[in-house]
Amino acid sequence: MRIMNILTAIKDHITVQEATDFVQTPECGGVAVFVGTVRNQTRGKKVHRLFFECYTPMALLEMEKIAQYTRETMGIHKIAILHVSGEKLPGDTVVVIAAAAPHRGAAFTACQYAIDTLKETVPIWKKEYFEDGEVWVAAHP
Amino acid sequence: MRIMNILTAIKDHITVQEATDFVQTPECGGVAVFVGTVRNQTRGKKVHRLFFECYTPMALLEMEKIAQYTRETMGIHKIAILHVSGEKLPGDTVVVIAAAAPHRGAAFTACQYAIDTLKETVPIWKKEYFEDGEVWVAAHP
Amino acid sequence: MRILLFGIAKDIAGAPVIELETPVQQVAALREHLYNRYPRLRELRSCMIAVNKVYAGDNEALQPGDEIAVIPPVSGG
Amino acid sequence: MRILLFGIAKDIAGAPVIELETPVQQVAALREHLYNRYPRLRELRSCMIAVNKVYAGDNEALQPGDEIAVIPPVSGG
Repeated sequence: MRIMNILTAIKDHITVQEATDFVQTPECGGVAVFVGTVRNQTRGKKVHRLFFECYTPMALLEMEKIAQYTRETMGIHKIAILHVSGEKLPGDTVVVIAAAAPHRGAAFTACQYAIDTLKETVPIWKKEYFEDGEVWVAAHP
Repeated sequence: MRIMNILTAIKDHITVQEATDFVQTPECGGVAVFVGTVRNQTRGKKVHRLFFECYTPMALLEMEKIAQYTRETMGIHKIAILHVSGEKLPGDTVVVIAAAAPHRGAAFTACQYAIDTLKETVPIWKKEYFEDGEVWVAAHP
Repeated sequence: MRILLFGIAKDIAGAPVIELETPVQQVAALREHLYNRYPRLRELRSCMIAVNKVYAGDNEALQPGDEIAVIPPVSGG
Repeated sequence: MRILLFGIAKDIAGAPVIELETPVQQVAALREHLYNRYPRLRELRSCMIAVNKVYAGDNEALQPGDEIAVIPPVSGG
């Protein structure tokens, strides 16, 4: 979804550049970005690949809520929240969040809030594939 | 300068991509980035262009000090600090800092520390050109 | 009444969509029904219900035609 | 003794490098000399001296051959 100051997307492939291109404006001197990538190991076990399943329409709504909240309360002007779906390999980029604000402190605060909240509320699920099996991440206590 | 886990550079043109490419490793799930661009106005006055003057050898040393300090004290694995020199236009990217850590909080902390400290200690000077004159930024009280 | 399932909940149910022959009136009742039908859902760290793409509390009423989804612990990012 | 100047300090001195005919022994003495020669340096928010590419305190001694620079308030980033 792309409204004036918010870009949210779930798709196969995302780049840092498209997020920073969207948020950068000549009015905003500071852009904070978070880039999340597939790690190659979890608790010492080698991860061969990952799969991201998304409840896409709800995930986009939750991402928009996060974006709106940061815009309304944290002094940022523009924000982009991008997440991948489908199969991914170690090193691949899976999430990019970019926030632009006149003051860089606001951009950092919003960016960190957005990734923290995304990981708690956005209905996306990650399955890790190891040599000897697979597991839905964080499903069990 | 490019040592194993630190990249510092001062040059005409910098990109977010080269900074994130350098810091991203399969071991680090989180990369925090700061991107600074030329604003098109300062206190209501339209900025036509900017000029960055650098005491380059000392500036690189100060950037390396920042990078080393974040690596030694903040739990990050890799960091890139890039700054431009010369003439720039509103919207141009002038500074990029990217920090990678196993835990995203550390990456954000290091990235914000690095940009805050760069603005205080690195010998680089910005001159703003307006329609009716020019000024070295922050030179006077 | 159709229920969408995702992630590990889909694996536990063995299907991405299930049908409830007897509709339930409330989220709490739906949760009870699901726990009885798929006891392994109780072992999850959490199990939220979304109604029309919004997280729903246990007291929320369910209407015919609602889009209902089972949301196991999320792990995006 | 050569002194490098940058930013507004360069503009005030009218040159990127100046020569001191009589070398000074300490940063404090250099600062006094510069303030007397270019009074407008006193108007700056700060005026640091770097010796061999490191910020130097007023008590630091200056040796022949040191790389000495006048650092007006920085404004990178």
